Amino acid sequence: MLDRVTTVENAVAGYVRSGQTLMVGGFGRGGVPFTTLHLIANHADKYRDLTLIKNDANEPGIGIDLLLKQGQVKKLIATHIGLNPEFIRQMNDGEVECELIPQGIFAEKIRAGGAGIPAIMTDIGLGTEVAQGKATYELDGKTLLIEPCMRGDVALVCADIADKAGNAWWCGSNRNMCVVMGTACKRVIVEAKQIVETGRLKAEDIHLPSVFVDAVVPAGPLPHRGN
Amino acid sequence: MLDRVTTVENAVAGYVRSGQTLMVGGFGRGGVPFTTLHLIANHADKYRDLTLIKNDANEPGIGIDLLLKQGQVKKLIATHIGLNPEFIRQMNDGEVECELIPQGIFAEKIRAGGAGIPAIMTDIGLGTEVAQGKATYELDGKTLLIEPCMRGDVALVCADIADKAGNAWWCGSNRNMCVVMGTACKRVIVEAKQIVETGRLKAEDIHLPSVFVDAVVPAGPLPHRGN
Amino acid sequence: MAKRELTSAELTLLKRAAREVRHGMVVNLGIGLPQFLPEHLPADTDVTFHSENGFVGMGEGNPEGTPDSDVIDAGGRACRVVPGAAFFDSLTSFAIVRGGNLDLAVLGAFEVSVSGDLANWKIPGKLTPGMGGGMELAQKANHVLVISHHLDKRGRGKLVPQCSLPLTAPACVGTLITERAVFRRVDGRMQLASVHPDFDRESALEGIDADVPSAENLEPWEDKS
Amino acid sequence: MAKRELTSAELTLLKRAAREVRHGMVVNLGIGLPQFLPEHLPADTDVTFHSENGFVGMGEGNPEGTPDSDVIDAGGRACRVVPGAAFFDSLTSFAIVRGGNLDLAVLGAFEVSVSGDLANWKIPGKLTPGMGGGMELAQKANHVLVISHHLDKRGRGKLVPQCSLPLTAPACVGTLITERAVFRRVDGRMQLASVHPDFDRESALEGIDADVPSAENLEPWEDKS
Repeated sequence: MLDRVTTVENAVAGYVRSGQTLMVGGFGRGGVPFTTLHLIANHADKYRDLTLIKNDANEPGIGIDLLLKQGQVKKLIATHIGLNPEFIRQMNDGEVECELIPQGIFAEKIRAGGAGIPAIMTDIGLGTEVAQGKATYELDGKTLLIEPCMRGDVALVCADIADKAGNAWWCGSNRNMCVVMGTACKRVIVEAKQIVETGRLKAEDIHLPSVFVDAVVPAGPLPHRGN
Repeated sequence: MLDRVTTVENAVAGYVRSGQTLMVGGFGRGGVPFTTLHLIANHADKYRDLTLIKNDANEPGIGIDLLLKQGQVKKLIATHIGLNPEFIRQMNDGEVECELIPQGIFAEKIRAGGAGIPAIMTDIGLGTEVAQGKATYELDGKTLLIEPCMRGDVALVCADIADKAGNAWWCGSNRNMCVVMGTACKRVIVEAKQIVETGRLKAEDIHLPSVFVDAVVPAGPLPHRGN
Repeated sequence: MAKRELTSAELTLLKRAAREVRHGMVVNLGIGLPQFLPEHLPADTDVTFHSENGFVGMGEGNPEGTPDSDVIDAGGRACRVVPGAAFFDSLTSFAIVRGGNLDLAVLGAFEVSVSGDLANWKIPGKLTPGMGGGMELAQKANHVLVISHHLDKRGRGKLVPQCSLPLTAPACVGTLITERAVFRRVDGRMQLASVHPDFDRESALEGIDADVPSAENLEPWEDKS
Repeated sequence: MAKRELTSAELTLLKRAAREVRHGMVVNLGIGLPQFLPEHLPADTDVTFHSENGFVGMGEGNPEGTPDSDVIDAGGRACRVVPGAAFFDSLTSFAIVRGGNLDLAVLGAFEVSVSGDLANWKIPGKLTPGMGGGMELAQKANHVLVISHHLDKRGRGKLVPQCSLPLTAPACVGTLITERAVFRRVDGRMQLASVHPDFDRESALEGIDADVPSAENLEPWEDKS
């Protein structure tokens, strides 16, 4: 297996560009690639006009909020932004475009992108404003919404353990959107809290296989924990 | 957590009925619920007119071939039946109906059934006889096939380890269609080579969570191994 | 599970709501009041709690945890898991919900209409946090139980002729429980199903500006035992 | 990996096919001749083999194994895995294929048309095993390499004006390698790209009842080294 370990500087410089669509893992703080996001925020001039696909908007001062408040993001596609009142203000003031999608359908649209499924049909959101303006299809007498897949240029996720080849494993509730995002982008950067020799993870227990991964980078200390 | 361990006799008598659609795990021999199938074959008068959804037709004399040769099956939905020349003859002679689906789409249709996705769109099979007679949809100027989901009445799968609550884990290539089938049926019987106390499997490494499972039954010796 | 002092009205409705939870159920608890439900369940009721950020088998809150802990609930609070818990990703989490394996969702509400429509995710111009997993929980749980104070701060009942706020899902609420009454959707219409012994039918319908029929036989509020 | 005596023609085409495999590729090998490819790769070529029944990192055949072993390939033979291998289910296996993460599929063929159509799954009335994962491999691998004897038993070439058998996928074959020649699809049409030193252009096109253009510059058959 290839050794995909590199520095976060190399990985970001190699794959991330202004104008791209980035998928960012995490739900709450678990799975959020804080180290990679911090680097991108530290080069606010270099990485702009980004479209972010992320479950939530993080809390003020951490994670993607660093990019949001510096104006690096033109659009956020998310499911819930309730923990970031500052971003809600940005959204309501029209500073940043925000598209909200029901959480499971958000995950399914990403999965479809990763699995080569151009679109799925769903009844989720029928009879609500989520359905407005969406194409529909009649299947067996039932109206369904057509939800096209989502793909990204680069996925940024944080795993608990990765091997050098890029196989990754998540602890507890940290997995959330990370695995599916790792399947749906041209490039995948796995930030790992622990990096082990290839072959150390049990092959049956790997959550994201290395064939999806382009770079493994060590996670640094959590900036918001002051350590 | 509930204790879902029971005997294969109880599980089959409780859930399996003539006329049902059964999803059966396995690719080659791994994942095939030989003990459960053997019981159903031993009561050929009781379980008839079955529709089976299974990757392949097993080899002659084992697994679902027991049901096929006894006339318990009216239709098999599969991806590859090349290892069972006797069933190919049955199919070509019109004794049993057989529908063949590309393997990944077969898995996706089952996943859609389990995940509450009424249909997916795909380009797999376009320009081949697989596309014949199927509804299509134009998305972004591309023609796609509409593939409705598949659900079943009962899923029969064989896991390597299950805990008493029904959490299940597969070794090596035995997982194949077992997990996804376990999500897509009203009732799920997990035949397990090893049954452990609830809590013994690492929560991150469980392949099929117990909430999908109705019964855990011990796998017996492999009939075709004579042990 | 959650930390704050409950009012006596809240305790009353939580105790009544706990009676709706049956042995063996898979249950999702919305953020807020529903998170206090587990402590009111009888000790011998084996319930599996689903947390939509990625696991089943949610246990108690983890007082030693932080928002950076490896196990948090969908509201971001550190929690524990019980033996037999399983972690998975967001796909499996919502496959459980949409696939019909979630027996009960216990949710809060801004409004519930007499036809069972639910509005609990957005107050245009005021509260716009996003729907999260709420639409799927409301639309796809096998049963949706809404628990809520009977009256809002302006003295209006939760049960309304028609929701004025954006819907979470139409015709989804199976049961609404307040500290005064239980309402159930029967043939597509919410009806009064039980009244707390401290109230009469009239006060059980106080603040509700809609025609709400009563069930032929009201259920007792308390268990017979 | 597989057990049988190879003919010299087969050895020739396998050696040439091995040159198409690049360091770092993820490769799926069809049943039959393609399974002999790994032993012809240079030792320093790091290739990850995908087995569509549910893993990447397939290694050598396992002589101690049986069809009941826990690790079998898609043809049902026991095999080993290399360090870094990952097991998964059929969903992930084909997500890898359809999602664009399979760099190369090496397949056999009944017929390849001059426009790159592939027929390798069905001979109506004679051979009806089902397509298995073949359609997805043919349609979605980033590159499809077909390896085959130059002539069939009746002296006909594999390259035909139009497939007479049911298609596996249209316009999918990128490269066809026989013991006599290499053909590549350029601008939607198969053209002669390389000729084995033992043959001339005429015999490289023997049995092919179609107009097959030659590349402007033919590639050398052997590596320069």
